[in-house]
Parts: sequence; C-alpha cells; structure tokens
Amino acid sequence: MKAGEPEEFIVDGRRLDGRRMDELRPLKIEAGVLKRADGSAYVEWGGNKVLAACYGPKEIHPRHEANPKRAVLRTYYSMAPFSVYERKRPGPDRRSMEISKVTRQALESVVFTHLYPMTAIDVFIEILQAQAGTRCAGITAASVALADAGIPMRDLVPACAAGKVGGHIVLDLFDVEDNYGEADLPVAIVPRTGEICLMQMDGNLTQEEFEQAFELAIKGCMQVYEKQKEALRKAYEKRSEE
Amino acid sequence: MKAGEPEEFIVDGRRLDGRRMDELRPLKIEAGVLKRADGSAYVEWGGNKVLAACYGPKEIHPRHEANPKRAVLRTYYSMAPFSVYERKRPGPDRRSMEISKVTRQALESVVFTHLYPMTAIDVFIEILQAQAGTRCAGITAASVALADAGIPMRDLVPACAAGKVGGHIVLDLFDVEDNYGEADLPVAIVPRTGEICLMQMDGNLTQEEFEQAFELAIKGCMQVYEKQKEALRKAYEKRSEE
Amino acid sequence: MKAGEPEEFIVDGRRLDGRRMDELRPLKIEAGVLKRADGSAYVEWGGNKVLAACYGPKEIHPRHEANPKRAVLRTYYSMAPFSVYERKRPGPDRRSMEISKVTRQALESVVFTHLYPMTAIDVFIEILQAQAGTRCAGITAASVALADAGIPMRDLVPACAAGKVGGHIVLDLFDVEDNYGEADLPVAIVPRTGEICLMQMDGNLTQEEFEQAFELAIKGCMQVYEKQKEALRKAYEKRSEE
Amino acid sequence: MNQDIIADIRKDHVERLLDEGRRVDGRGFDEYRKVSVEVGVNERAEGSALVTLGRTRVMVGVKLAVGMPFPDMPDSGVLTTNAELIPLASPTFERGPPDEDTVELARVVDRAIRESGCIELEKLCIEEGELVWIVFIDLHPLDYDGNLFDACTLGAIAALKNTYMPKLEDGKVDYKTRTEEKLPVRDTPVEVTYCKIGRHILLDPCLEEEEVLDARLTVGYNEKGEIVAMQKGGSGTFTKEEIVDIVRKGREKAEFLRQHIPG
Amino acid sequence: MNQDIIADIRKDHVERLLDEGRRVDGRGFDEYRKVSVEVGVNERAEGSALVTLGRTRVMVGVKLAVGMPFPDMPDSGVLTTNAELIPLASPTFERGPPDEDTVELARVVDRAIRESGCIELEKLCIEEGELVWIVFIDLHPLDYDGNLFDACTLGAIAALKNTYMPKLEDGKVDYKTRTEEKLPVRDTPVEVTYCKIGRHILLDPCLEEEEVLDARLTVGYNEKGEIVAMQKGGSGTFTKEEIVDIVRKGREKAEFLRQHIPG
Amino acid sequence: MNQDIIADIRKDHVERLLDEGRRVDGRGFDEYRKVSVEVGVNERAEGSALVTLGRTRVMVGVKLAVGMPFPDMPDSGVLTTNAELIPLASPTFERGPPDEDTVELARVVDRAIRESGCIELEKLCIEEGELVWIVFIDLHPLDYDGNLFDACTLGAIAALKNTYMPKLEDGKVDYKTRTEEKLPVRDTPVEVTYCKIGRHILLDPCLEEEEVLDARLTVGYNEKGEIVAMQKGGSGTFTKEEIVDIVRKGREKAEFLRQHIPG
Repeated sequence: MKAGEPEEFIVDGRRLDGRRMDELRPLKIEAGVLKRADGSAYVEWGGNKVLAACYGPKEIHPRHEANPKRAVLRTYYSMAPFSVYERKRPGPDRRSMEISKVTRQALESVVFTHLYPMTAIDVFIEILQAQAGTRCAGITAASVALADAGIPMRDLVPACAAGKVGGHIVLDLFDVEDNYGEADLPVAIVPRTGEICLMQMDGNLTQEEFEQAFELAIKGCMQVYEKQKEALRKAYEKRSEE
Repeated sequence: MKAGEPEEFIVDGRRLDGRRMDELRPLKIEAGVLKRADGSAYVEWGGNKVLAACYGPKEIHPRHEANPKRAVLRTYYSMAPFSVYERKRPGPDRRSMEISKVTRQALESVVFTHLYPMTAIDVFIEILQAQAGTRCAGITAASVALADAGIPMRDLVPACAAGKVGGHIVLDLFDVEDNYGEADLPVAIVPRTGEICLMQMDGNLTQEEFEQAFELAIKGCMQVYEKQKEALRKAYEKRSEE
Repeated sequence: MKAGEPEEFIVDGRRLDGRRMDELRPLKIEAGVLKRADGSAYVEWGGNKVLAACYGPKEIHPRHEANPKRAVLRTYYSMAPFSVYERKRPGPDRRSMEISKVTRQALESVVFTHLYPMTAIDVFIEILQAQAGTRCAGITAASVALADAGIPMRDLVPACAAGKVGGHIVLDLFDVEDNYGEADLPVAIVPRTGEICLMQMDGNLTQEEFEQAFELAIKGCMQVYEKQKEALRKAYEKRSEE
Repeated sequence: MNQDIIADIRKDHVERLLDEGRRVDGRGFDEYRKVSVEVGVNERAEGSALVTLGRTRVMVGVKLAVGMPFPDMPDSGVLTTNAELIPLASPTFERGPPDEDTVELARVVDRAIRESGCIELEKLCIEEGELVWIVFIDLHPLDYDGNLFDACTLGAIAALKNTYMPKLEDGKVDYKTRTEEKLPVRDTPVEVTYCKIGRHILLDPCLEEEEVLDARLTVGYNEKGEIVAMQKGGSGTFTKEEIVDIVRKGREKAEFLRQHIPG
Repeated sequence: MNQDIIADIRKDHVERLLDEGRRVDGRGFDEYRKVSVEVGVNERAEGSALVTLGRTRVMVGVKLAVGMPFPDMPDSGVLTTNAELIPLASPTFERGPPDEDTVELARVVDRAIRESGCIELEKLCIEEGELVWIVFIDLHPLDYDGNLFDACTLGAIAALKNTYMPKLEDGKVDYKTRTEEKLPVRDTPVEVTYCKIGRHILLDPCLEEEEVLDARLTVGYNEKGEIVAMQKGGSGTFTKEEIVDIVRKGREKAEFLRQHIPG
Repeated sequence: MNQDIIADIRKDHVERLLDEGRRVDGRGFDEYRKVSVEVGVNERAEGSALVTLGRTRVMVGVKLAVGMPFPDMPDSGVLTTNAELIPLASPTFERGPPDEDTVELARVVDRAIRESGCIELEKLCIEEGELVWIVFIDLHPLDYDGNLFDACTLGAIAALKNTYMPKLEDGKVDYKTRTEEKLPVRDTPVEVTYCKIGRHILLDPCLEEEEVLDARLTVGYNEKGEIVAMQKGGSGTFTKEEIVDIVRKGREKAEFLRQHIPG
C-alpha cells in the first residue's frame, strides 16, 4: 500500500469526494477568455483549471513544415510550474509530449484542415491547476478554443475518463482515485457520429469491466459536450451584445 | 553579516583599496589587439581583464533574421571559465543573457545601423578576469572595438558604475564593495549629447543618494571616454606607422 | 594499481584470452544485413558487436550544407545504452564525437565523393556490444556498408589496433589489455596503396616500440581486409541467388 | 520587409497622437490602465495572484521547497524567480528555452523582490548549512498587452504576501497540508515603468506603445519610497533630467499600485 | 508536394487491394508476420532479446543499476523504459533528442510492463528509502518495417524474463560478475496492434500499411487476458463496436505472441 | 559555390609555392613560428598561461575544485580538459555547444597531459573514496591563426607548472587564499604537429596552410622523448614512411617547444 492510499474508495455508495459512480466533477466552461489569442477557452473541472488558446490559420515557420494539401495542426500541452504539489520544472517532459500527440490526433479527426493548405493552426493548452484528468480537460478546452477561433470543424471533441477504483467502475477520476485506483480510461469522441478519436488506458480491466467503463466514459463525454455547446452559445451571445 | 564582509568600507576617508570616493580603478584601454577580428579592444580596469571583438558588417545567417532597413547588431557577453574564483561552467547563463541584451541596446543608440541593411554586426565580449564592473568594462571595450572595425557611430559609449558602500556614494565599485555594499548603479552614456543609453540599479538608494550617484557615474563615464579616445588615437598612429 | 588490474598480461607466451601476440580476436563480417538501409554490415570481433548502415547518396538537409563539388560524407558513431557494463546514457558524448570525426576523415580518403555533388552520404555505426577496439570495428563495418550500398570507392578501409601490454607489443587489444595496458594504437589503411588514413595513439611508446606496433597494426589491417572482401563476395553471391 | 514598413507607420501614428496630447487608448500620459489583483487563485501553489493591468493578465505562483543553502549564506533561505513567456499568451512568444526577454523579465522582477529584502530569508533556515526553504516565484503571463514588468512584480509581491507555509515532516514537505503560518514578508516593493516615444514620457505602456517605444525605464521602490531596482530598456536614450524626473514621479505611482494588493 | 501526392496514390493502392481482400504482403487480415524471439543476445546487458517481426528487427537490453527509490515508494525498485529511434534503422528516423514518436513508443511499452506488475519491484529494495535496484529497459529498433509497439513490448518482456541479477558489493554493482539469481518476473504482458485503413481492420501493420493508416489501436494484455494498457493512434477514428471487437479478438493474438518467448 | 572554387585556387597557390620550396609566410618547412609563453597571467585562475605562436594566441587557465573521485580510482585526483572555440577568436568559430573540432582539440590536448602522467594525480587525494582535487584545464583560444593543438598543449603544461594550490578548509576551497604549495607536476609533455600538403611535409601549419592541408599528424612526447599521444587528421593520407619520419623528427621539435616554458 502506497503512502496516502485510502482504505476504501466507496463508502455508503458514495465516492470519497461525495460523488455517485457515474457523476462528473463540477464542470465550468467559458469561451473567448483571452484577448490576444484568435480563440480561447477556460475550463474548471473539479480541481483542474485549464486554459486553451488557438492561433491560426497562419503562416508556418519553418516553411518546409508546410503541407500543400492541408493546414498543419500543432498542439502543445504544458503544465505551469505551480499547477502541481511538487513544483514542475518548466519545459516539456515525456508525459506532456505524449499528451500533445494524442491531443493533436484527436482534434485532427474533426478539423477541416484541407480548407487552409500551407498554413499552421496552433493550439496551446496550459494546465494552471491539476487534479487528475487534465488531458481530458485540455482536449475539451482545446476544441472550444478552435471553435471560438472560427476554425471549421465537423464537431466539437469532448473528452472524459472512466476507471476502476476499489473494484467499482466509476466516471471521471479525481486525484486520489487516479493515484491509487486500479485503472484509468480516458476517451474523446466525435458526438454527432459517436466515433472514438482518443482512447488510452492503463491499469487492469477484464473485458466486461472494460466495456462497462468504455460505455460510461462515452456517456461522460456527452455531458461534457452539452457544457461545450453552452459555453460557445454564451460567448456568441456576449459578442453579439457588445 | 555575510562571510567575508568587511567591518568598514571607508577608513580615514579612503576605500579598502586605497581609492578616494570619486576615483576610478586604474584603467588601460588598447585598440586593435586581435588579428582575426575586424576590430578589437582590450580593457584592463582594476582586476578586470576584458577583450572585445567586432566582426562585420557581414552576411547574416539565418537569412530570415536580416532586416531590410538596417544592420542587425548582435552582442554576446561571455565569461571565461577561469575568470572567476569558482570555475564558471561554459555557456551562457541568465546573467550573461541580460547583460548581452542591455549592452546591445546601449550600442544600438550610437551605431548607424541604417547604413548596412541586410547585414549583421557581431560584437563579442569576453571576460578573462573579473573583479566587479565587467558589464561596464565590456561596453567600454565593445564600442572601441566597433570604432576600430570602422563601423560608423555618432559617438563612443563609455560606461561606469557608481554605488553606495557603508553609507557613502562612491565611484566604480570593486568586488568587495560590490558584494557587500548597499547599491550598484551602472550607467553608459553618449558623451557628446549627455544621453543615457544604459542604466541599471540594484540595492537601496534614497532619491538624493540616487541623484548623487547618478551624477558621479556620469562623471566616471567622461573619464572613461578620454581613455577610449586615447586608445583609438594610439591604434591609429600605430597603424599609420606600419 | 587500478582495481581489476591483472598481475601479468602474458603467461607462458600467451595473452590472458589465450591469443598469441600477433593474433586477432575471432572476426566475423557480414554484408547486407539490414532491409531499410541502402547498404549495411554486421561485425562481430571478439566481444564487439557492431552494425553499420549507409544511406545515400541522397538529398541533403539543411540545404546550405550541400557542396557543389562533392557529396558530403557524414558519419555517426554511437553506442547502445546496453553496449557497456555501466549503462550509457543515450546521446552523443565527447568520445563519440571524436570517433565520428576520425572515422569520417578515414572514409573520405577512399570514397569518390566528387561523383555525387550536392548530395549527402550518411554512415551510421551502432555499437551493440563493446569489448575494446570498437572504433576499428566500426570503421571496418562502415566501409563494407558503403561498398554494400554501391558507393564507388577506391578501396575498402580495414582498421586494427596494436598496443603494448606488460612490456609486449601485441595486436588487437581486448578490454582488459586496453584498460590496464601501456599503449593503444588504432590504425586504418587503404590496402591497395598502403596509405594510412586513421592513426591515433595514447599511452607510452619508445620510437622502436612505436615502429614495431605500427607494423603489427598494418598487418592486422591486412587480415581484416581479407574478411571484408569475403563478406562482400558472399553478399554478392547471395543476392545473385535470390 | 512589410513588417518593418508597418512598424514605421504605426510609430508615426502613435507619435502623432501623442503630439496632440492623446494616447492610443485614450489615457492620460501619467495614468495606469485599470489594475486589479486577486490572490489565492491557485490551490496547488502555496501563494498565488492573478493581476489584470488593462488587457494584460498575469498569474504568479509561489511554491516552497526545501534544499541546501548557498555556501556563503548557510543560514538563509533561497529565492528563485522564473518567468515563462508561453505562446498561449501572445503570437510573438515562442516555445523553447528562455530567451533574452524572458530572462530580463525574471531578473528585473527578482531585483525588486530581492533588493528590497521583503522576504525575511533569514527566517527560512531549517538547519544551518544543511536545509533551508527555497522560495520559487513563477511569473506566468496569460494574456500579453504590454508592461509585464509592473504586472509581474505586483503579482509576485501579492502572491508572496498570500503564501502559506506547507507542513514540514522529517525534512520533507507535505504539500497537501498547509499550516497557519505565512511566509514572513516585511516589505511591499513594486515596480513602475515609464516609456519614451519621441519626446513624450508615458506611464505603463500598452502593447501598441511598447512595440514602438524608443526607451523604457523601470524603477522599483520599497514601502519607504527608496529605490531598490532600475532597468533601462530600448535602443533609444533618455536625458539625465528625464531619468531623474521619472524616478521622482514614479514614487507616487508605486504607492498607487501598492493599494491594489489585497489584505 | 510530390510526397503528399505519392502518399495519396499509395493509400489508394493499399485500400483498393484491401477491398479485394488482399494485404500488400499477402497476409490474412488477422495474421501476424513471421515472429521470432532470441534471448541472451548481448553479453553486456543483464538481459536482452532480439525480436524479428517480418522485416522489423528490434534489440532490447535490460540493464540494472542501484539508486534512490522514489520518496512515495521507499521500499520498491524503479522501472525506467527508454526508446531510441536511431537513424541506422530507417531513413525517417532522425538524430537528436527523443521526438514525439520515440516518447510514445517508450511510454506505451512501459505501460504494459508497469501496469501488469510483471516485475516484482517490491523485491528490488536493497535498503528501504536508501537503495533500490533500478531496471532500465532500452528499446533499440535496428530495422524498421512497421509495428514497433508489438515488437518492442515482446522484446522487453522476453529480455526481462532472461535478466540475471549482477553481483552487489558494498552498495556498488559488480557488472562483471553475474549471479545465478534472475530478475523476479511474475507475468508476461504483451501488446497487440490493429490498424484501420478505410473500412478494414488489420492486425500487425507493416510499414507500407502504417504509412497510410487512418487509426491504430494497441492493447496490452497480461497472462490472464486482462487488459493492462491501451493506446489509440492516428488522425482517424474507430467506432465503439470496432474497439470492443479489437479488444476481444486481440486476446488470442496476445497468446500467440506469448508462445514465441523462449524459456 | 564560390567558397569552394576559392578554396581550390588557394590550395593551388600554396602548393605551387611549396613546389618552389617556399611557405606562404616564408618559413622553412621544418620551422616553428615565433613562440612565446607567459605564465601567471590570470589572477582568478590557480594557474594560467598565454601562448603566442605566430599570430595564434591562446589563454589556458587551470582551476582547482574538490569533488568525488571516480569509483575505480578512489585515491586519485581527477583531470578534466575543456576547450572553447569562442567566436571572438575567429569568424569560423560558432556559438553553441562544443562541436567536433572543439571536442577533438580538448581530447588531443588531454591525451598528452593524461598519458604522460605529468600531474601526480595520486597526490591529489584528500580523503580516499570521498574527496579529491579536480583539475580543470580550460583551453581558450583568443586569436586563431592555425595549429591550436601545439599552442594549447604548450599552454596547458605551462599553466599546470605554474599552478598553486588554493587553501582547503573543512572540505571547501577558499579561492581567495593561495598556499605556497604548487600542483605536483613531474613531466613536461608537449605536442608537435606536422601537416601534408601535396607531397610536402610541413611543421606547425598556419591558418592558410591548415585550410588547404591534406593530412595532419600531431604527436605528443614526454620529457624522455617517448611518444604519449598521436592524432592524425584531415581527409588525406600519409605513407607509412612519412609517419615514422614525422614521429622521429618531431622529438627534437618537442624539445624546442619545451624550452619556451618559463620557470
């Protein structure tokens, strides 16, 4: 048993932070929060605080990275030094590099990149405060920032994890569950078609548990999707009023 | 009190190295000391030994850094590993980067960069031996090296610091005064017009002390200016003789 | 005496691994071992296991490195993390950089680079398992890989070291001899003309010892040369059969 | 090429307005943009602040760690100030190791904090010569519209004053448990930046002004109004009189900024 | 430009063949290429394996060292997985610090090894909180013809099962003396990769397929058939049903791979 | 392109002169340029030397520090040789991490110093296995006109012979207090470089020769005249006879260089 590990994850049918098995942490999404960026979004999701910004389509440097048939989508996931308990040294680490890659691939499945050949679309995700699930929060924020920048997409990309803790399949793990639980399964989807555009897993699941967690994560994504659309609607209304 | 801190800085009206309050350390400037560089200068200033070299105007790499309206001035301040008591690891550190930047900005105020569009002018400052005041010694050497290279300038740029030690405003701090004194105020000027092109300060000064130190530093710069001109005169005479 | 140093290097006229003074370690060379590379070779030489691959002539990036009069030959010597007793951190170290340079210069003396202006020829040497003499094994493999890629050369480049251990001049030092012996003298030659294209030495040799070791190393190279030619012959035959 | 021509046109525009007594955003020459400071905005940091200066927004986080003291200061805590100009905050910020501007920002903010002696570093010794507290100040601009110096220094001191000590157990930090004890802070340094465009001296340059300025002067003041840090920037120059004047009138602007720090 | 047009033509070609029920190399859709695993191939490594998967060849070396445990796991050994995509192995691999693909490979292989708990890390404590064994797994592709995930995971577990503990003396490792004791390994995780090209799902993509795939799914299984790791790749998507199906049928493919591990 | 054509023309010119028995700077084929060595030129370094070889100028600094010994040499000091080719010294030197030429220079100079055993490293043990002296030799060319190998090796040994031990207190170095004790040095290795241009063998190539040479051979000798280091450079070759001959006649040139070391 690792230091800090709880004895039980589920007490009286409730999780350690009081949620039900299939309940998301409180989620707040705001679009159009930054002035300089072409599009932006802020996500507060449980103890996660995440900013995403989109710049582009724009000229690409270095030039030889340009693609004559489509825009190059570049995504950078990064954690602020003060976003975690033990100060993180600035600069990309291996985990950030992997998350940047899977995030890019998830977003590529919805962005109409062929409309902007020879350009770059940059998406920056900054984790200001972390409490597990930052990659899902980041993807969720990123697709809102893209939409806020007016980048044509066939859909938004909501993301949400399910997992297994203390033998139970639960939705949207928070940090204690993530650190000491048995499995984590982040998923991102294209809601209109139900396609899966991001999927990772680590831990231990039987086939049955996997299928159950997978279903649950998809349901979580659909809830996130509603919040995304609402955020964009509000931003649009606010802009119209101005 | 830090280890090595002296009990008094001023004894019988003299500083710990025997100087008066408004007295420069011994200063020796020589121009045209290197064969490969287009222009060069060597400065011995108290315990500081500094070389500066100028290369250019020359082709610029990478090309996209070129400016169609003026030469790009690049300055690099660097300390030899054996220039300080505790061996310095090679390569730029944060302090060197800042000094390189303020040095460049100080020199940009006098160099006629618009005469050489699309080119680079590189200035390298190498601290061979340090005893406080190396940024001033470096700027002083750099503008002589530029002149020695024949780069058109509206004036030389002498630099000198004043500061406060043991409650007294003094000129040109040496290392003990710099390490344990109350304030250091390096200044560089354009002597013909009296303009200030570099100014930094750290420590603690009242308004009155600041104004007094500022005046003193400017006077120091004027003394340095005389030495600069003398060095260029000698280099010119020597070259004529050859 | 260093930890692990043997008391004697020569017992009953034999070396610690049973060899005579002028005897090579078992040497096996195979050409054409990799599918992706344009040419390749595998060398097992005593406890050394070395792969070499050649890619080219090919377009050169970045472009400004291209030479209008000849191909640019680039060589990279690298050690796998598990090739030595104490795990080597990935990435080039100073030793690898030096070996890459002398290897390149040795091969440049035989490759007809003027036939492929504006192109690059890349040679990669990977040490999978090391037991002293890896630079000689690497050069030996590299020139076979170049030939296997069909790069025109005026000759192959065999390499072999001689040295001094326990007062004796011996051929082809293995690790114990290399670590605790008195001198190591790696040599590479152009066999048809007898020219010397690589030569390094560290340790301590009198003029007489040097001349003796030098002669011995050249003889070793000639033995290596036979194995190189045989490997290419076999690869050619195998390819014809296919 | 176009970039440079546009820069000239912009500078002409800004300067012509100034000649008419107007700034691009309508402010007085001696006026700050709207300032607000919020503290305790980050649950993972021991101290934090979010500063808004017009449309410039900066988050500052203070983290505490333990480590070895410097050999020449064996009984003193260690202060480390770091800035990151993340490309999220501006199209002109680039990824990669800290560049000249990033380093200058961190060092100039550090200067005011350090030279004012506002952190009582001598109280941060845990075991002399062996273990002391290390104070990390991370400057993190989120939206860049000019004058990061003043915004970041303000954020840094606001965050420091809001910093709680984490629990220490057996020489290790338990970040999840925050004590009641605050980081000992005894002064409130701030920095005030003026710029010069043509013959005009302006307080608090916004981005549009920053991009065309000739020279810049940042001055740090402690609570007593003493000068603790200065940094001139830009390829242009100041006259002696301009500098003396800026240093004098900056003092009351410092007091103005200081009033925005909560608590 | 040509590169991109060629890519399209290639994709057309591969997909058209698949529509006719044929793969570029003639395999069945659900068939692995020829697999072979050789262990103990490197005398300097404590454990090693050479895996051949069609024309893909990978060497994996396991090295042991001693060092400090992680503070939150004071009585547990440490696992570190590293990949190098050396340019010897492919014209598309470049020198320099690890890129995204290298990092992903190392992390996805690490996931199966770590999450299956196959290494009994708790037995690798030498002195609690002070000294533990560090297990370095180095993934070293030598000839790249696609599907490094499966080849490297297979090589990693084969090498681990073949790893001998070196002698430990006074807290230092004597690498030249190997003990009889083996690294404690209690499970045999492997990874199975399917890809999607157009509407087709294919096992074990070769390079020609990898270059044109829409999406990729790698699933790691332990000996019991439980899922221990997953990673989706590619800019395309899967349907929910496709994923559930891949995860189901991958299980027997994992068993197939596992049978190739010697000993 | 022009660069390469100019290089050819230059080479023709240099070689034609040599065919007539003349070097570009008028020296004999077997003649060094003017050599001077000044020691004690740097007050911050424990040892230092300024070497002038024609128009090539090199500063070498020796710094001492304390640290851990290597595990396999627990009772021996540590030698570290480092070179920096700073762009101040030549338009062809570039900023950034050490390149191939920098590394080769440092390693070839190190070879003569290390293999001659000139520093009595065994006397530099402070506490076996715990604390030893580390000797840093920093090679710092200031003006580059060819043959850095000989100039730097000469500077290194001159600086070493001029190195004073700093005071040691409680395992820490007090750099401001220099003891009377000198670094124990028992030999005086130097390096001698010949180059080959066409069919000519020349001592001490100046820059104009270095830029067009076919091959280069550097040989290090100890005081007894034994060979302690060799390094061949350049894309051309030597005959066996040429090498043997260079090694023989270099010995007296080494003695010539050695006489320039003060003290």
